Amino acid sequence: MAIYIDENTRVLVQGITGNQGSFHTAQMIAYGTRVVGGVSPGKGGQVVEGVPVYDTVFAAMEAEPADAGILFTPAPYARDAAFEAIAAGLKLIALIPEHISLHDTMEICAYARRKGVVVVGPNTFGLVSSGRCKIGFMPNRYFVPGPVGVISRSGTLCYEIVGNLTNHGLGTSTVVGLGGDRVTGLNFIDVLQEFAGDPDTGAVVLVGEIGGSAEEEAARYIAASMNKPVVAYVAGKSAPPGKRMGHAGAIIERDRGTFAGKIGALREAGVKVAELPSQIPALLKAVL
Amino acid sequence: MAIYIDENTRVLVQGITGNQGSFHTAQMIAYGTRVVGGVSPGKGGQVVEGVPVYDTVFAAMEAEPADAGILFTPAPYARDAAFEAIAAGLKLIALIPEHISLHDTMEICAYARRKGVVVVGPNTFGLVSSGRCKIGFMPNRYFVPGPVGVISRSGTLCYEIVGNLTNHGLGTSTVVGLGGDRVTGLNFIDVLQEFAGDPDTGAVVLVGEIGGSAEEEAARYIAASMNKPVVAYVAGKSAPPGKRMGHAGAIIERDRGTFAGKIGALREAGVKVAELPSQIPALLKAVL
Amino acid sequence: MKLYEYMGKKLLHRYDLQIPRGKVVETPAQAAEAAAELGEVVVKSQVLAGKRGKSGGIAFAATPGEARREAARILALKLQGQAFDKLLVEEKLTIEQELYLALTVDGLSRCPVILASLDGGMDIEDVPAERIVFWPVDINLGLQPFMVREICRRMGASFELARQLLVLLPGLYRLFRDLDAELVEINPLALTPRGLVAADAKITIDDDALYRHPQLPRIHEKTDLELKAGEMGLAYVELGGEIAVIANGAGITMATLDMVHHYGGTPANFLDIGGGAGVERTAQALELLLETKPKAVLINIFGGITRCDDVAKAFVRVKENKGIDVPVAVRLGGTNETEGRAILKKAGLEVFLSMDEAVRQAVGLARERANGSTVGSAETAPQGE
Amino acid sequence: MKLYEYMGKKLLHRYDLQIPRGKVVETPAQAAEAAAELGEVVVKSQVLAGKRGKSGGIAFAATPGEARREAARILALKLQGQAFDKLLVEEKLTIEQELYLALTVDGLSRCPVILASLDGGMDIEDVPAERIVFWPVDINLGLQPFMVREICRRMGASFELARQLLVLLPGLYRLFRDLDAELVEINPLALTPRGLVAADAKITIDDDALYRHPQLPRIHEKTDLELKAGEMGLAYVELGGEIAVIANGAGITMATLDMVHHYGGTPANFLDIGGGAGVERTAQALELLLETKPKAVLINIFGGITRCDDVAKAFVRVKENKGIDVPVAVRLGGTNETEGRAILKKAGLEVFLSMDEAVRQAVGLARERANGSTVGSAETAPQGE
Repeated sequence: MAIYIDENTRVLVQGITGNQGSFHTAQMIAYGTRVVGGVSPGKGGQVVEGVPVYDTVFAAMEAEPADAGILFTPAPYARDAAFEAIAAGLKLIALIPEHISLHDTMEICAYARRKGVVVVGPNTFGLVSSGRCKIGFMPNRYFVPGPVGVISRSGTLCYEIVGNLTNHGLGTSTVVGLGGDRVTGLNFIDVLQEFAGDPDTGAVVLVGEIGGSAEEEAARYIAASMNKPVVAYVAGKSAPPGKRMGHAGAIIERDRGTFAGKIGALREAGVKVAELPSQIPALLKAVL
Repeated sequence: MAIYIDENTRVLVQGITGNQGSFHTAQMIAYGTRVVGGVSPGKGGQVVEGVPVYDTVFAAMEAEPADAGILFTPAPYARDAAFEAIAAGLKLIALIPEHISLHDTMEICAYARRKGVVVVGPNTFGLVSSGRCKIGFMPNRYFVPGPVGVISRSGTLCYEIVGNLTNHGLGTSTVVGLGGDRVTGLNFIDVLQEFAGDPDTGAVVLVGEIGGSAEEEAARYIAASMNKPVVAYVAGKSAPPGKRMGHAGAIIERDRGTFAGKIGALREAGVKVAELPSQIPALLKAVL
Repeated sequence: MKLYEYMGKKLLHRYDLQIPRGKVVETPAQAAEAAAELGEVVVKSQVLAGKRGKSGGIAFAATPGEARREAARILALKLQGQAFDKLLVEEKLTIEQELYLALTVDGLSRCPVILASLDGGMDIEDVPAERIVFWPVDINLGLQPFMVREICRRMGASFELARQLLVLLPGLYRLFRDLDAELVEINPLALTPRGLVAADAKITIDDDALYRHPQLPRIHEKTDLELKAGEMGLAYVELGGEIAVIANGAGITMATLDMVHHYGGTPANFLDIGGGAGVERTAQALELLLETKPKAVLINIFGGITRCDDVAKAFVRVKENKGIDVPVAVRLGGTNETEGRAILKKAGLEVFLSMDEAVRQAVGLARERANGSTVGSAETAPQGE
Repeated sequence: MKLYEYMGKKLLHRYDLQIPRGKVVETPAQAAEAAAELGEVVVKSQVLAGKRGKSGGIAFAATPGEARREAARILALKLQGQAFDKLLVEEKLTIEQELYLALTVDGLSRCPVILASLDGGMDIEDVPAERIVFWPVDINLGLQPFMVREICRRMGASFELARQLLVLLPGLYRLFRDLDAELVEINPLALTPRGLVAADAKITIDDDALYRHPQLPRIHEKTDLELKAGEMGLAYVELGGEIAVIANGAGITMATLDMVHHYGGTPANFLDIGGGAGVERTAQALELLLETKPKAVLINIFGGITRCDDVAKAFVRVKENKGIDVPVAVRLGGTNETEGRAILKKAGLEVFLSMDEAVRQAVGLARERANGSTVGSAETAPQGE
């Protein structure tokens, strides 16, 4: 069993004719992902990396229904593309672009929730069901099957950590990039719940950052409900204070958002916290 | 078993301090309806017909949760009141006012659908589970328990018909006023589906009107799926042609909307059609 | 509320749609003047009736002189019984293709719906359904670019047409939502050398939303009597028969008319006093009907939110203040019917319990009256049940 | 992008909120002039730093002379290191009560959220949570009147306050949505004899939405170097340490800084070249860092969307074009890492596979450099694994 996606997931690539879109379509196919179609308005009829291109998502779905989508369109067009994917019936969409405006993201999330669609990102590397299906742009070779579920707010840091796991003979079940923006479709808790019910996952690595209160919320959930060991790393111990949203940010976050607060909350919830990314494999081996 | 509402339904009256609101609150209570609260902004703390009044629906729900609401507010404020009822967690709302704008009604219906709330009306007399619960302003005494389910687009014409039934010893299970507007929350099919699964209902009376295509849609459903006899009356045989929505109306309705078309579709679906309201009891007795 | 073509076009223009260059005129001389400025023109009667073209209400004119003659001819017309005093004189467009575009409200899906076709023009109603794209718009989302792209694909629009519609349709949708329209219809939407131009405009605003659009003009399609009734909050339509009908609720009023026909009579009107009419409104309704000099009056009230005693009181007030010299048949049922009957009984009027009986009585009374008899007036009550 | 108070107030005014009468000035003389017109005034530094009041950046003045003196004093200040050149001179309000009102984006509920309290003013962060109403707004519905009524009830607002907030809050929400705000905060929202007045205004616009708001001013809080980096599409923050750091991705960049600290070094900067940086952008990033004269450079790339060969090519280009005379430690992993390593090897640079090793190396190089040694420059590659 896998969570979110597996070897049967049919994937549609929005923005397939762009540089990123075409390059990573090839990479995904190389990984084994079933890419069934691509969309690029005005370029219907073309073929990219062996994949047929359509003018609209509806046209693509008429030709061959897809389950999940990945979006490589420039940020200003991402809202419309995401709306289209949701309206046309995709059940999961990975929003790759950086710099999608906050209000656009809020609108995408609201529409997706209404239609029961899972949104990964925005500003994410995507997600991968190791050895089965990759929807994203992470480097293929580090994502080999194994018992570790990974959830990360950051991209490259996640590769770093998964690369370390691989070097230590630890494979991954599913790796989910939540995305680095202030508002994202999935949060730690959503994915932790999925991992809790996934027999393929024996332990979870949570890769956090300073800012926001996602790690504290995750800690609360772990303390109350998580049935599997969790190892965490939080980046930003020495980072300069980020921009705060006036008093409002302070009121919402109260004492959360700091490095110390996050580490404290996670430790209190029974999470093993690594001080360096390189310590994670050892911590995992102790609990698996 | 009853559909939509029953003797346990806790009812909230929005606009309870107005003339209509207070009068019909008393009438509903006299019928046996469990009216648990009323709402009238700025008048919280008052008591109307023995019912406590609150400033907001949220305040009323905190004091005593309600299941269903009835709305007597003036049309320009109906959208906001309906939104509030939906947001605060009511599961069914009867929109009594006439002249709610079409766009407001569309917005109410969209929000209600999103939240899984049943909207009766607008421009309706409400609905009644005979002998159990009345949410509306129809005259109490005609609505006595019995095997006939009634669905009507018109109000007074429905009383007329139910009154005839009562005079002929035929009671009603549930009577639903769809409302007389071009857009309504419930349509014939929604209620027919409920009646199909309601052991208390032996036959259904459908009271239609010229205009729109609700009767034709109902006929299609009846032909395909209805498991109980249906008797219909359609008003407007001699009415002057109503205003048409340009060619667009003609394109949408095609050959539907006319008296002859509706009668034809209903007859073809096996529905017994009455020429006068007074013929309905005899037609019903033949099928019950 | 339907808007005249020239008003509709002004609104389209405000929402960034192209419209033909043109002038609203009221005399043949002004039409000639406009034509002198515009070149070859089309002269269009500004009337709310349909089929203007087929009824001679639209004409082309190559010269100012021709424009003057056509304007004079058209201004002398009555189209479907409607007089009008304005003409729209517009440049004649060079039309490459006629599209059809409309936004209206779909009762079935309970949301705005876009209708679009490449086969616009006079015969749009005969275009097969599969050539007309029908797209319900999720009102929470509004009209999004992806919808327009998909509509264009389904229409079979060219890339260039799609490019124009991607700008035009969202503007049209904004107009529809901003102004609480029931209908915005452009037929034809003309493809010309300078792009898509709205060659006609049918816009209907929801009467129930007019209160929030004080800036819009107020247009009345009604007769004076209907107008007066409307001001009183009454839904009134003249029908030209013998029996004046008052009922409460559109459905039962229609059913009453149907029944009058069924029993061999002809209704003079449709008059729905609506839900919860009090003494005042009911009395006004009755007075209004009496002004039309019917052969008989039929009152059919089944009270819910309307109270029978209010209706009875209204009858008594009108009778005392103005007198009622036509025969009246009354049916009262529902809320406070006992009180209502008592009041009318005291006023010397018998009241029926059944609608069928009251209608039969009214038809009989009207026939007697038509035959010169005065039996059955309000003064000499008919025998009820 | 944070807006200065006076800009925020101008926007509030456009959305129908009341703001104090006032003038933006740049000299003490202008301040005196404004005070002569306004009467008793408050003089406020227009700077983006917080705690202006506590740092002396705000002063009351009863007379024009006092306003001149205070303006002169304030204009000479630097607040939290930020210079400024404008003052806002405003009428002193008669304040009966101080409310707090804010609209921001809540990551947890993924929607706009209203924060409102009757206990506004300087100490809002100390007000207990139960005295501050937190109301997430369903973005599909927008801010509806019922929400404002319920917020008012929960705040404990009087009927009169609620009446004002029913007008004010929807305007604020429209501003928030229309302008893609991340934050609109009014503290205090002052209750005065002429109603609620925004006595302060903190508005932050989402940088990622600025492209659709060309009419808004552009305000930069950054140093020249940060500004230059921003123009290149690089996320750059000066930190003042010895080791210049380039990495790709905010998370791994932070982790790299953490690790530099962990191994006893100090980072000179945070520089995230972002996802998918090509040769050009990476080269610019490197040149930018070299300008800051660090003791060592640490390049930590784990390629996904970024390709290691592009990074390597960028290094070679900079080395060939400008020369690199500081020691460099490089780690490359991920997409096209083999190609990248080969290129750097050819350029005489050894590449680490592990982040820990590269960081330790960089810390060592910087220490040697600080000690006057030149060992470990790009020319003489360190021993990698």
